[in-house]
Amino acid sequence: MQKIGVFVCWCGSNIAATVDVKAVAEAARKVPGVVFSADYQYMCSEAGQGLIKDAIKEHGLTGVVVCSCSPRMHEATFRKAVQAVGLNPYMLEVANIREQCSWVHKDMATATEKAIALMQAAVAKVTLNTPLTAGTTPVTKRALVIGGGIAGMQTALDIADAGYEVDIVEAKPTIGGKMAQLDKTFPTLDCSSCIVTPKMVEVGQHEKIHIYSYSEVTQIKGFVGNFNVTIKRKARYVDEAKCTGCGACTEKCPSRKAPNEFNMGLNNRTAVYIPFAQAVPKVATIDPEYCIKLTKGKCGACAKICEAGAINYEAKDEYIEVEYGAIVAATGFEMIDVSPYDEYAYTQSPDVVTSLEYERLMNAAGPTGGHLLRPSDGKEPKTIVFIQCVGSRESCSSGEMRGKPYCSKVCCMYTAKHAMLTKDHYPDTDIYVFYIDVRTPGKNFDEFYRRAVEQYGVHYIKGAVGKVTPEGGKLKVQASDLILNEQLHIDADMVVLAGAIEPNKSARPLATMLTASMDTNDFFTEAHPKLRPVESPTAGVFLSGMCQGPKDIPETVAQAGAAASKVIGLLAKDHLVGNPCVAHSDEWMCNGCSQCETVCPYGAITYEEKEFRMPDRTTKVRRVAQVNPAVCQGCGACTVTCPSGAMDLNGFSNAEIMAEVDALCR
Amino acid sequence: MASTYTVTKEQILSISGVDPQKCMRCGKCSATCPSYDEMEYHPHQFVAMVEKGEIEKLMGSPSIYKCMSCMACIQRCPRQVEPAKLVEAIRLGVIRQQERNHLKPDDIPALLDPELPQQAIVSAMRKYTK
Amino acid sequence: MQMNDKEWKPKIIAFCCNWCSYSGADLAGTNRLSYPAEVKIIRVPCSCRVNPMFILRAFQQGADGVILCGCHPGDCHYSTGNYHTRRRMTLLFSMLNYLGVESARTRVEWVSAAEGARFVSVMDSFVADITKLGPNRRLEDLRCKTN
Amino acid sequence: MKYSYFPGCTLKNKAQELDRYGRDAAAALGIELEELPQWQCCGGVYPLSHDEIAIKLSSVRALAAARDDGTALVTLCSACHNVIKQVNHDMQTDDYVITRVNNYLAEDGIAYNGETRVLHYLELLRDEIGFDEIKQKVAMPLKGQKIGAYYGCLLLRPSGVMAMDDPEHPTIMEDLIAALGAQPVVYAQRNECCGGYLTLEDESIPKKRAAAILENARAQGAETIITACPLCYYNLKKHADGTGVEVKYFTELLARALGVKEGE
Repeated sequence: MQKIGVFVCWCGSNIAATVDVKAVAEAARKVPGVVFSADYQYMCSEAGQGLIKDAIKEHGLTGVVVCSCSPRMHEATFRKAVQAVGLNPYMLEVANIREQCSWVHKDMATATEKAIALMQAAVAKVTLNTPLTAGTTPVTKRALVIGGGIAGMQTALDIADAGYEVDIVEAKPTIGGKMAQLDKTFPTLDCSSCIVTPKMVEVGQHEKIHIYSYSEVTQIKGFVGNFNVTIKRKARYVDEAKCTGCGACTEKCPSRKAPNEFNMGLNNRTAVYIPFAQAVPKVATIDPEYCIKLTKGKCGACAKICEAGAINYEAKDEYIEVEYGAIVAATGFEMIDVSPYDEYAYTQSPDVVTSLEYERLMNAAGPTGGHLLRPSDGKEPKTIVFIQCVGSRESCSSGEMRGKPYCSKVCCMYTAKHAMLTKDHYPDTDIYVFYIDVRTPGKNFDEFYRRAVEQYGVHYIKGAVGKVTPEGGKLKVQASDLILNEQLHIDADMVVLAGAIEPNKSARPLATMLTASMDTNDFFTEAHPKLRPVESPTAGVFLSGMCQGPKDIPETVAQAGAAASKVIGLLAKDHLVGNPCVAHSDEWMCNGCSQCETVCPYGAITYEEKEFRMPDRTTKVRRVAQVNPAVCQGCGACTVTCPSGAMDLNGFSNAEIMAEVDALCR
Repeated sequence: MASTYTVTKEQILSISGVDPQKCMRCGKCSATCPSYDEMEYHPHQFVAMVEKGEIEKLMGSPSIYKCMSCMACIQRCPRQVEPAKLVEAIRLGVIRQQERNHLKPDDIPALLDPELPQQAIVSAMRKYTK
Repeated sequence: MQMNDKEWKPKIIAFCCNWCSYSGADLAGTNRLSYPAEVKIIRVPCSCRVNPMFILRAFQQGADGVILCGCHPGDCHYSTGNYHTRRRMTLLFSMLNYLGVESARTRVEWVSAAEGARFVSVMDSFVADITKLGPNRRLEDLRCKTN
Repeated sequence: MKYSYFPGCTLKNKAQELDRYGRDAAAALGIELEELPQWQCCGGVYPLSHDEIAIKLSSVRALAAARDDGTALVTLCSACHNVIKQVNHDMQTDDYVITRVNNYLAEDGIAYNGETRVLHYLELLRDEIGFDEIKQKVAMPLKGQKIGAYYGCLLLRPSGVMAMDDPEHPTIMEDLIAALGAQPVVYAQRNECCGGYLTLEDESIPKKRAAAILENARAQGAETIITACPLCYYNLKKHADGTGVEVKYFTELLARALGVKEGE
């Protein structure tokens, strides 16, 4: 039998002016189980808390109800107080008789009556409460960052600077990501590689950062603080430890027809290659698809020239397992395949290029050495048409959708950049930009776009391009001008497509491994769109950069830092104290249906085959739900979904809530 | 050629099955329309004007007989608005009225080229007459 | 059990999620906005914690109306809890309707932590609806009554 | 392999070549095309309005007849194909149309719910016979010929319903051209409208369209362009003089390559 004490707070006159606190205390004494009640001016004060502590000791109270302000104000205060004298903090309930009673009602009789009802409900609940203990789990003080673009690099640097070990897993042979491919950045027009390559070097040299390049995450087990991750280190056929990055092998390699990914396939590279001069780690990789030795068994030119003896044709994929406390997804983006938009003739003419290809065509380290030459005949283009929103902002109402329903956010700005850079180098070029809306929210962004129009004379046309017809060395562009209400026909030399941004293809399988939720576009979902924008709803998983949604470089860097600070906050703890108000399953009642697993937004529920000793002394193996208390956030979705009533929630159990219902209906 | 009978916006929406509010004003329909220069009102204007309720203006315009029903605007519209269906609905709004056939069987012989396929005549009759 | 119509006051249970609606109710108090005292709030972590059983129990115990408040769709603290709520309650309400419980006796409303005034207007209108309907005897189990 | 065949009005009249070569080629490929015993004009154009029901009845009758025969329905004329395929789609998905059409046809004892498979002759070649198989059967390869496919609008749009090929980057006719031993020429205007039935009232529009299409085909190196549509054929051929581009039905080239074209 519980011995319950009820403490009614006056809150000065805040409660006492409207609620007859003495009557509430009096009424409490009549409630079965209540052995003590008192009222006091300020329960939250030292003296008030002392009153509660003394009563617990004196009367051996097993449960406490405080009738006071909202539990959102002082529940924690009172829990601490009762804990100080040895009572479990979850044996305390607060009846909210201020915000939800005295402050919203005027008539004393009515308010007192309601306060009594709320007190009775709280007593009913606390009678059924059981002591709860929050579990603790140790934290592995090492973070994993998946993706080595600007987002991943910044997150890794910030975590490492705080003194924690960080591993970066990057699928490509080098870190640097898309930013390393860009020519200039908006709105400042500073050189992209001038700012990103020093970052790459910093990451490469940081004593706390380890880079697993040319690697992939293949399995993730565990939970917040205690992840176990399997990393596949793809065979690069070059010993990273021995390779000095001298590049002699790349000069000797006779296989020269592999498309150069770094230049968007606009030129070729050798089968053994270093992606670009500033690659980190600066080691060669052999492309097994194009290597003559690996495909035909003959050659070996690279092994002969390599003084370091780094070439190893026998290399195999390796798998390593590493423990981490936190994981950051920084998987970045790709541009959609624009070939379904063949009304723009991308597959029909080499002079129709994507923005990223155009970026390489303007880059000094690109295939044309920075001279803007059109791919078909190597001539300078005189008229260039830029098409915005290729695949962005498309309706998702039918299954026939070619593109994406969202705005890709960066295209308006980089197109203005392309136009201005082109005009800078080739002032005679005629440039047309077809837009639906020009979207330039951001510091100095609209000014930047206006400069393209007003200073550079770029023709911005509100309208769309309907058809591009390659003919006689020209690209005949048919388009609408909605302001002049005309159909335009422009003979262009090049057409540049601002294709929509989409999450990297590796994000979806990664999300499945992480049990991190994603939206329908395969962007990672935040734990809260406003208040927890860099955390995944899955505890211990954080988001950095484009994998969460389209954003530009400064936003990416800001988010990368924010994600790092969340990781640091987690790794700084030796132990994680859980919320004890988590779900738990009655294994005997669980029928193994998996419905709870499906509704759980955190992946906290897993199923296990367990052996049960049956009443007839036989044993039986059954599949039952297991809740990981370190991952469960206590929402209770599973408790209602469970068809057999096996799932219940600590602190808000079915019995407790029903007791409140009963008390309030009395 | 003012219409003798009012056709409401609601009727046009119901005949066509089009929701002009889906339009984001990108102009792709008018960019892709092969008949653009023949039209007084262009595909994107059909969408905007129907939304605004300017049905009579459209009914009185020869533009409604210039659509080739090539479905380029339907195919390429990024928001699935299907402007050609509005052109068709407006045209039906006109020709479904008495004595308002755009083409009468009697007119046909004068237009006939000996090589003209039946398909052209049938299609035109479908498009232009009740 | 005979009650005078004038004296009769409805019994109303409001389930409020901890993150949005319960805070919204607190805000109503902080702003000293008034709503009928018949509304008694039970705090739950999320609207999706509310088992249809709780609502049936309330009616069985003599409640005249039950309202369930959660975060606005898309704003759920637990991402998707209120979507579950919305679907479950649609089913429950149609079942209650089938059993002859007037559909106005049950409601789901979204109230954010910033919407103290909205909490009040929702409660005002709900209490008015229930008062108009009168006592609910359809599901009340008289065996549950102690007196 | 046996199929029901819907030739359509034009193929019985002005486009007899399209039909005849199609039948001859099919026979050479071992395909039995059985003309529906009774068929009515498809109406020429699919009604874009939601409430037009009567126009769809003739298509449904043909579709129901093919179903009762237990065969897929093959069409050759692009216009007939477009109408019948779209009506079939309505009869599978649109309750408004299904109910009303079946109410009309109940008198004739017809009830139809989209059971028939509709194939264009080109799909028959690609999906039922296979271009590799056709390549084997080519007796007189069209070596050295540069041929552009002209799709027009009706074969491809709306792509969600027609589902024949990618609406912006189709390959079915190019693959056929290659199978016949010729060199396919891709040109952008191949899926732009020829001007269609506007030719009846105002010839200037198709003239402009044909010029753009023919010029583009020629500039990209095509000597011949092929089509499956009698109206495209008419509009293009009428304005092809002096462009250096020949306009032909695809069935004619097929028949010739298979060695079944009369007089060769």
